[in-house]
Amino acid sequence: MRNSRKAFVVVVLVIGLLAMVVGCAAPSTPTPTPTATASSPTPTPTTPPPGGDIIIGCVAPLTGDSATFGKSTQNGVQQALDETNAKGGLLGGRQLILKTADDKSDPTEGAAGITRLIEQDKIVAEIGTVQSKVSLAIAPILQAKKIPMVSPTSTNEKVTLVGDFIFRACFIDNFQGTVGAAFAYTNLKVTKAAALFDVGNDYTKGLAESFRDAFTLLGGTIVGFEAHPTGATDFNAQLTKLIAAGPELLYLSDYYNDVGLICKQARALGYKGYFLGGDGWDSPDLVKIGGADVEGGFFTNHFSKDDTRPEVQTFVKAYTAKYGEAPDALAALAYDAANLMLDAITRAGSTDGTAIRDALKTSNFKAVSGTIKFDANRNPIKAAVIIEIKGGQQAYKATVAP
Amino acid sequence: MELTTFFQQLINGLQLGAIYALIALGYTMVYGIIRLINFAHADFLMVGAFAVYFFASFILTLTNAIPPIILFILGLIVALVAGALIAELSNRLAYKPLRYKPRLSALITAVGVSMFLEYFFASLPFIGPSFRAFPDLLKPVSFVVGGVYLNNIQLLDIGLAIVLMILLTFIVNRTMMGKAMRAVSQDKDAAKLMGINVERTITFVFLIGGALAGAAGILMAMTYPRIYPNMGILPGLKAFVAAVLGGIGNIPGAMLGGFLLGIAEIYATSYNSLLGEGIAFAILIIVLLVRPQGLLGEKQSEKV
Amino acid sequence: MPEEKKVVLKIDQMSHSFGGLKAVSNFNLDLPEGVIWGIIGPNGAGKTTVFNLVTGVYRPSQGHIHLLGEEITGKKPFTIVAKGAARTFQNIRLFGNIPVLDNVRIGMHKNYRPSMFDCVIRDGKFRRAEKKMREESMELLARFNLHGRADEIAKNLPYGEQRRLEIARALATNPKLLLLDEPAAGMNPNEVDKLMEMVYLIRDEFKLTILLIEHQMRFVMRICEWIKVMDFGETIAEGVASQIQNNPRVIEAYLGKGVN
Amino acid sequence: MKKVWRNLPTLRLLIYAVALYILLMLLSSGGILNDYLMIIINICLIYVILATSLNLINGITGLFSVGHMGFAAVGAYVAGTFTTLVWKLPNDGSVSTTLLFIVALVLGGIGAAIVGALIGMPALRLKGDYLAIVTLGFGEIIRTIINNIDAVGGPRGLLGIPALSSFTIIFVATVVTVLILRYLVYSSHGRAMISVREDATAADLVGINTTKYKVWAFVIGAFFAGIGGGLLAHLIQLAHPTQYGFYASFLVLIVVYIGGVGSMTGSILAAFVLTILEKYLLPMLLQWAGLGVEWRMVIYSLLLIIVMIYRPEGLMPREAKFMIPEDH
Repeated sequence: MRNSRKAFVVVVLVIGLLAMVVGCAAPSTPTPTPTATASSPTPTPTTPPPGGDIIIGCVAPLTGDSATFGKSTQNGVQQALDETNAKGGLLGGRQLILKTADDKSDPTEGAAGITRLIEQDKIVAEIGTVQSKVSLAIAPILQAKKIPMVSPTSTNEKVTLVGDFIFRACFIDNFQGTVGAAFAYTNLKVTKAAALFDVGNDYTKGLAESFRDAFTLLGGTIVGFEAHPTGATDFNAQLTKLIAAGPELLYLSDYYNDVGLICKQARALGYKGYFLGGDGWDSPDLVKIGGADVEGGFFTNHFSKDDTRPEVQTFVKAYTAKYGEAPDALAALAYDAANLMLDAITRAGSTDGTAIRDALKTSNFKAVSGTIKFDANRNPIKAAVIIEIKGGQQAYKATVAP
Repeated sequence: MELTTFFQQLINGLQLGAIYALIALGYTMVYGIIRLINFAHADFLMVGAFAVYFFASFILTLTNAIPPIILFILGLIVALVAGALIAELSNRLAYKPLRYKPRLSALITAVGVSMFLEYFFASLPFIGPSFRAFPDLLKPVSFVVGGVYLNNIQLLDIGLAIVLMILLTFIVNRTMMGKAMRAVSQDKDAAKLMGINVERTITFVFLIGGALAGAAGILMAMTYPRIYPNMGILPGLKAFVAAVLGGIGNIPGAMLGGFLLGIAEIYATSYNSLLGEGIAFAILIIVLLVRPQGLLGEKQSEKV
Repeated sequence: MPEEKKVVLKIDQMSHSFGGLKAVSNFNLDLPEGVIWGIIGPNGAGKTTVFNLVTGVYRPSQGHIHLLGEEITGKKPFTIVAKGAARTFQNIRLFGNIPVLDNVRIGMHKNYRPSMFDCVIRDGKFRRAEKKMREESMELLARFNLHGRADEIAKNLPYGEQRRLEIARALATNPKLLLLDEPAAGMNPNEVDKLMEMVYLIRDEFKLTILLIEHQMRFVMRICEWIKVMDFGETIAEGVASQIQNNPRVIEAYLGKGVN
Repeated sequence: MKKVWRNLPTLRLLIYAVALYILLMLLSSGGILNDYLMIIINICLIYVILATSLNLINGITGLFSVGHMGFAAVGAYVAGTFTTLVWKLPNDGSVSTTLLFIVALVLGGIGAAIVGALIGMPALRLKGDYLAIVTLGFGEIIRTIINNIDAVGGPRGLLGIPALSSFTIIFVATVVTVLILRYLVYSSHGRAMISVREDATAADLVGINTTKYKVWAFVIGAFFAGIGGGLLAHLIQLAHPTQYGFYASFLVLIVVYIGGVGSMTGSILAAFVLTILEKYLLPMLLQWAGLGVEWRMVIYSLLLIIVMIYRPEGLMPREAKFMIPEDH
């Protein structure tokens, strides 16, 4: 009897506690009813923050398998905010504050995290998140609340189709594969290629598929198309099979950490041909893990660190100084996504979501990854570059316009 | 499948199997004695790998003049010690208080220890979640035999797995400590009455199990030179499956299960890489349905 | 001429071996209704194996078993229970962590079976079944002087009460044949006497036929109307108590061969 | 009056539930419980469904399943596919969306139950750790299969699921699940399942068809896990294979064992405590302490170990009175 009471009392107490804490934390902000239908004319929020700090949200996978990508993303956003703050902030000196939430690469966590940022921290804009599956879970929430979001790296086409408040800073799935295929066929004069990708990761799968399709369309032959499970370390089975089919080029759409191992194992199995991949390669750790075996590999990217444009040089220098390592593609894209958002806030002249959205739509921003404009589906229109690994460094090879 | 490809895949399978077998040995060892599925075992492996990483990086910043073989042996010692220490620490702090409690609470604690180690390492500023390149302790040397590519690290993996299994079998079957271990595994209380120091025996088991994890850690890091806090999860899971496949608690069984799973996975993957993992699990299920006690496990006939 | 009694359990030429070891060979039995018979023999003679074969725990490698005229050889244990054979165990096997009442009610489950759906919607069928089950269980517990213990956790009962509860649970299945595996194990002479009374009582009250295995000679010799003696899986003798007591093979089996 | 109160636990349970519902609704519409807290409460409730249904398999029947999220995945995908397909049809408003959603959930549950029956089969031959590994393997196989079906999105996940999981529906589903499981456990069928846990051989020998009950435990447990999965998918509007891996299954297992294995009250309590701790209290605490969010799971796992050491039987090893029906 006593036990039963206790149980119930505990549950009620916990909930009561929650209510109290929230009551204190958010005293007098009238919350708009969450079930506001889209058809009713939505009044512009009546409470534009009376000056003070501007809160920017960032949901990212900070723990779990993709934590390192989340970390880079967070660093990139922080870098952008710090630079702007150092220049005196936005909208007449208001400072930018970054609030992060960990999504653990789990859509459910992402949904909880973004609502926390919206409700508790009152973010005016969201930069994130890394993976499309999580972005797809948080995008509807932001759309309903009319808070703009720029995802740095979610490549799935569906993400920005959720609504007109959702933007992205990266290419969509098929662009890089197409560029890679064209480069392989016309520049490297390769006719037989094979691909290896992560079956559990939609980004790498999408890239590999678009490479396959584009390469075949150009007249090349795909002699092998193999998958590996997420988190695998041993790729010998797939590589042995692929190499036996005699490809002149291996398309590796994975992230740098897998690519390093794959290249090593492929060379150990006697493979002599080219390696080609996507922006997942862009990390100083690629060469550390893959060593001499990634030498001569090519990948498509958003920008080259050799690029003399001031945006690139300042960013690379400042980031390296701050975090002790050169930025990878995720950091660069997060930096761009944040700067796109800050630029839009400046142009909108307010922190009102709808105004920021409208400003974002007309972006024409000189970002690290090129000058970014958005198309009708809020995808960036920008060029890709081809990078070669030469002497353990990234070397600019070519630019491919969309 | 061509013959060279077939043999190449066999070598690939043996290499992967050796890694699984090494991890499975530690799983089975601890399970055999205290019936605990020590989920944290895979993380002891990670701790061992990181210990060697920091050790080797430190040595290599001092001097490049150390012969690789010496560096490897020193690294192996560091791995063994680090693995043993973290295993015993977990035993002391987390498992010992639950020794005579329901078996499954110890299991959940093991899951907790596993999560803790992973997240803790990923949160530590000087480790973090990122992937690190593991330095080459031994220079990789490849050679070709009849069209099949081999390398020294593969041979080291396979050789060390077999040596450690033999050593372990010897310890368990031929030494006083082994006798004590077998007694404890049969009946803790009876063993105590026979004058066996049960806690000391269990400590010994954890030290050995942890050292094995450390050994697996350094070998895995050398074979797949990329380390990160979650590196143990997937191979750990597979190794656990291998241990069960061989008959959990049975040392040669762990070895056999490891190699079989490795080979099965490689051939399944080369047959269809999309389903490779699923096929490996399906094989496991079928084997267990035919032999519920695992391949080398003893049939537990129930006394009525 | 005595009245021809119905045979409850009929075993013909039953054999079973574990690996190469013959645990039971050529076992025969015609158990008439209403009797109390016993099987004795030294440790490892195969007595419990006979029980396990009859109740379907093992499948005999040879021979046939009929329960109330129906073949049950190789049937699953729960079907054999449904056909009217119940048993207890040498080392008491209660459902230790649940109340005494539930132990008995589980035994009764096979007699009253409202569907899962009935249970979930708590309809009349369910309520009637539960009511009857509870009443009958309490009655049964009262029979064994355990009604005061109905809500206690089974494993907390003292040894003697656990033994009684096990018998009660077996009786809950409403059997015709009761197999008792060493019911007097661990009891003092006083308790054994009480047990004996109880065995007679339940035999008459529940119209049972009883087959028991026992180590305690005193108990067996006094209670069993007919005794079979087993050694190394073979039946080496059978008869009434006095015949058994003087049978040289039996003495040999228990005491070993003399020096001479 | 007091006597009636004590003797009618079901009424009590329902009153508690209704009171909780009204309280939460009031707090929510009053703006005190914002969307963030509501989503956490929704997740808590879904965890209650997942944990109590796993408890039927592991706690009541004494089997050892560690692939529970595999069932949830089937439920999520079946229900999600159904609603996404139906939502593409023209709807003149004549069919209630709630009704359609219930149909979808039940279909998802049935799909999961069928898979549960398949997985229950090996349970007949395997015990303990061996059974665990097989359920784990099955869970991974389910995930691999989903990953390879492009019709449901493969690794991209099943997208565009309508947002149908309102707080009310989740709450009602949770209460119904708990009521059904509770009525089942406290019936002769439930006792039969418990006898399998206590001593399967002895159960067999008092006339319990242990085979049947092992499979039923999996079927029923899987059914409700499927419902939980369906609710989750319609809450976050997508279903993704990575949500249903072995790691996710472990999290449900943790809820069951922290709560107290075999105790439905424990599962309910732990589902709330752990979810609120992980998703609300810890992030807040860390923010207050100025630590990075990555430390959340470090503290969480540490607490897990500490709770297990000091309460190895779980927080609520015994069933609360209001969880035991009056007619038991």
